[in-house]
Amino acid sequence: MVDENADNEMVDGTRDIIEPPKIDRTIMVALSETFKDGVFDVDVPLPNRAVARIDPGRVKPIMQFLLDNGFDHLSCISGVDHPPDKMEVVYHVTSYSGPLVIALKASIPRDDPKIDSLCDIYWNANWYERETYELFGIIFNDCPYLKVLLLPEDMEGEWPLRKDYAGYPNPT
Amino acid sequence: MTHTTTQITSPPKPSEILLHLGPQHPLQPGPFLLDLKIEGETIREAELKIGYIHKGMEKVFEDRTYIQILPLTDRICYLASNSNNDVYCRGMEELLGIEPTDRAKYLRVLTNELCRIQSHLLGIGEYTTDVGFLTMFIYMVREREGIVSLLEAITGSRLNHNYARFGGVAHDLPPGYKEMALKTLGELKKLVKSHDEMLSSDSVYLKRTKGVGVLTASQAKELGVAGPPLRATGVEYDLRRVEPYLVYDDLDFDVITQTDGDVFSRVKVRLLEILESIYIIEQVLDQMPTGPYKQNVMPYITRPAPGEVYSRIEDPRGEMGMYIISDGSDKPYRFRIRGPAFATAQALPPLLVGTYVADVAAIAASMDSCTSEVDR
Amino acid sequence: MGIFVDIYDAIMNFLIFFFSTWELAPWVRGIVGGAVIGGVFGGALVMVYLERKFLGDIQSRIGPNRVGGRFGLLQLIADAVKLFTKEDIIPANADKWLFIGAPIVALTSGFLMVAVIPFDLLVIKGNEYALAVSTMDVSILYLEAVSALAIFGIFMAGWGSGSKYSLLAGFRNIAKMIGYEVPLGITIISVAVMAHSLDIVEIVKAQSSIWFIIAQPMGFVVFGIALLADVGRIPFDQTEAEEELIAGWATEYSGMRWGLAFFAEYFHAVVGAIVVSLIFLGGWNGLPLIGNLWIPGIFWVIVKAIFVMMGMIWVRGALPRLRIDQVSDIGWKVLIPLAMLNLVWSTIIGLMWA
Amino acid sequence: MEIIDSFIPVAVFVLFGLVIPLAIMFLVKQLSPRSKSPAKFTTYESGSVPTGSANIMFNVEYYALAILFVLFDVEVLFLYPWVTVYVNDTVMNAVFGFSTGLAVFEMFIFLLVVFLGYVYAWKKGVLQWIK
Repeated sequence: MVDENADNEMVDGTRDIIEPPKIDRTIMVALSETFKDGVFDVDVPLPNRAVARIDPGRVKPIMQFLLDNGFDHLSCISGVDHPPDKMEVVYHVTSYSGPLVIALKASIPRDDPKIDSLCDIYWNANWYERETYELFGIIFNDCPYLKVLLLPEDMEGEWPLRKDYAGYPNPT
Repeated sequence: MTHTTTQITSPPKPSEILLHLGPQHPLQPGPFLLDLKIEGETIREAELKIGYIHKGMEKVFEDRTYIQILPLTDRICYLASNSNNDVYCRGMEELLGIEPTDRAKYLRVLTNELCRIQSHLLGIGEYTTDVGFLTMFIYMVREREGIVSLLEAITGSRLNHNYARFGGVAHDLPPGYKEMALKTLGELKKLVKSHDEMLSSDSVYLKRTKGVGVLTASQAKELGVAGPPLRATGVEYDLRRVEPYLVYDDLDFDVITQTDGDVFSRVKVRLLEILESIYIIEQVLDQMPTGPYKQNVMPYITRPAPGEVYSRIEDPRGEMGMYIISDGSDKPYRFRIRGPAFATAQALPPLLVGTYVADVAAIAASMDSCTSEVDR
Repeated sequence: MGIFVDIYDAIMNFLIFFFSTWELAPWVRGIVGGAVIGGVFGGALVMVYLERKFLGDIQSRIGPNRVGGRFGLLQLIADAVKLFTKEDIIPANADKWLFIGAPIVALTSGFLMVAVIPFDLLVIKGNEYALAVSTMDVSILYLEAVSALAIFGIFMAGWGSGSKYSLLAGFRNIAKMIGYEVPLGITIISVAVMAHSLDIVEIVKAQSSIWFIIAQPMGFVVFGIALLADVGRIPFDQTEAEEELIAGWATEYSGMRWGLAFFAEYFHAVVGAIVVSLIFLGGWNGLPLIGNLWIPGIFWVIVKAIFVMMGMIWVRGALPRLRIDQVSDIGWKVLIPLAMLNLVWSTIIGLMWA
Repeated sequence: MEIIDSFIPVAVFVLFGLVIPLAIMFLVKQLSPRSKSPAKFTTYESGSVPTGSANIMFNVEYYALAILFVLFDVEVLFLYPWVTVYVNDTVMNAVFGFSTGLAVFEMFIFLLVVFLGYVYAWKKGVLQWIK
């Protein structure tokens, strides 16, 4: 580990020489301590995987905390539909220096699915959020270009990956 | 990096033109639309529009049984079909609580690495033809034939291999495979070395590739790319090393990195990774244990317990992840595919801003994005 | 071998006698000289075939092998039939006359170049007759002038097509050529300096003892690179870079109209190869030290031109394409100083010879 | 032979250049099929519908290069007549009273001046492709 980082610093001279944070499961303890009522149901099913539920209103500070603690790679954002009353946004956050993948789940109401955008924190959240938006209708506040990405433009408003989607054309 | 670099924000000035590259353009591996606002030969703004071959795989998978999904994972990206099989099967094995046999693990490593070699060969070939070097493309495709034949000998098919199974693999090795593979790979090693030499000494090629489309390590991390484009910046991030799956723990290999992060380095990483994969395969063929190649019990109607799994693999293009949620039925409740090409495609427009029109082909091809997988 | 030379000379004697006594000789010479156009056209066909086969060998593939037997000899005929029977489309927002005129200009430029190319020098009763459609004192200057017409052809196509790719290609062409016409001109002067004449016949005659490639190798390199740029072949085919601009200036051309433009390109390449063989490789002078070996001079010219063509194809197989700013850089920052240096060098050598 | 004699074949070749392509195109018109559809007559832009006109005000980013090109070409034009006479003492002496060495020397001076201008242009960054 140490050697690898030394190499990296030689490569990119502009980076500050800071010992990168240790990527292990203690982050989950730190996370639940820092955000007392924001993170709950912490579970570590496998050595490399950790799962937790988070308060959808506090997703941005939680992600900022993770980024500051070395989890610099947002792997994926997925939407999950749980009819009749809620939806989940699942964030898979990991790091470029360790194997731990943290899955954070934010439950939001199904009739008003809104959550803050992560584009300011993780640059690559943009497309994942757009994809989740067009497939589930989850609105990401402040996402810079929240419009359809994969679907044809006239399919906006269809939300095809919702469980009650009956097929195109299905005006909702 | 700001998000404005991914969009065309204003209409073109009188001296600028809005040029559409796509959905049918010779540089593209598959259909996508790259809108460029150019002034003279310089790109001012770029925007990537995808979705021309959106197949709705995530929705389709929710309506298929677990076994039926398996062949469809091939079709996510035909150049990485073994990796996709493997990542899906490992996810399912986790959900089902079974473990592949030892021999199956080695066989999967073998096919994964062969798959990586043929994908890299085609990636480099496509890349070289995009800088106008048709000769190298044809050489690369010629070399790829041998590898595809090796894969065919194991899996029975040349493109969509569909080899991994829950708890094992589909077939055992054919007799005499080791000698055949070592012969082909030995020749390939020599050829790749000579191609590497050719590319590293061709002055016109160097002019076209050195210092073009440069990503620094911190930029690459910010853009969220993985795989060869990231390793070309010097970051030693390879899931085979970071999160050793199958038997990569027992194998000796180096994570290939380059330092410049430019187009040349990305291609160089792929070339050297081919050699490294050959080295891995030689070890695999040596160490392969005897024994069954699959579990005896093969559940045709698979009903995993409710739960969820996120399994990932080092694809030829980077980090391939599958997020499977099971509700206890024979079909997945939610199936999410996190493709590496999706991440690299997203990182393409910021790289293009400020470069020349002629470099679009070089940069886009050096990211080795697979449109089929981007659109899924 | 001697008998062939005799027959050849007899035919040529007859022709020269025939022309020199006819009152309308220049006109008739022009019309009969159309055969030379046909000959160079055949050369272009040979080059296309050679390119497919030889490039195929370089790239370890076979090339055409179905139409016309094992060697695909009739592939070109099949292509021509295809081109003749394809629909001709002029885009709606193209500038129609520019669009139609462009291939004509490019092709005419090639034809005009052929007019002054001497293929052999016949000595009959002490008089020297150059085997050329037209002889003039300033043929090399004329050659350079009419070859530059093709640039207009390409720009007309680029601008007139009304397509953005074509437009970019047209501008690239201009940017490229203003960088390469100058070294081309200067190297031609350095050749003329050694021959003390602007007549190609004189230039070839001056090489009877030593080829100019040996006397000024740097000039040959500069001329070769500039010629590659002039005929727009890899690594200088930015104007029709497939992966960037689809087909560049030819994007909107279809069917035989594209075929004409395509042949104009190969026509230029063939004429370029002949010019190289004339002004650097000794033309009809055979090999140095060995001499003509009783082979008529015209065959030497053709053989040398074929070697130059193979060189062009080889370069195409071995190199990627340069970027347009690098092309401009090479032209202005490398070739022009080298060409000027070569001019000084050849002037000094020329003085020493004189 | 008069000069005009040299150019009569050239004029014939110009006629060839006009007639052959037109004749070929006429032949093609007889042979080729025709089917009109509006989409066929759009310009090709990789399968997208073109936006905006292609005939734009192009930034002439190599304007200075073009001027420099004209200068160099004029220089080359000066050299053309010079190559035929620089060794021929009689002509040079009769017209200018120069000997060979002097003509060469003068042309070198001329080349040097041009070269200095070229170096100046290079240093000023004119030869740089504008990004």
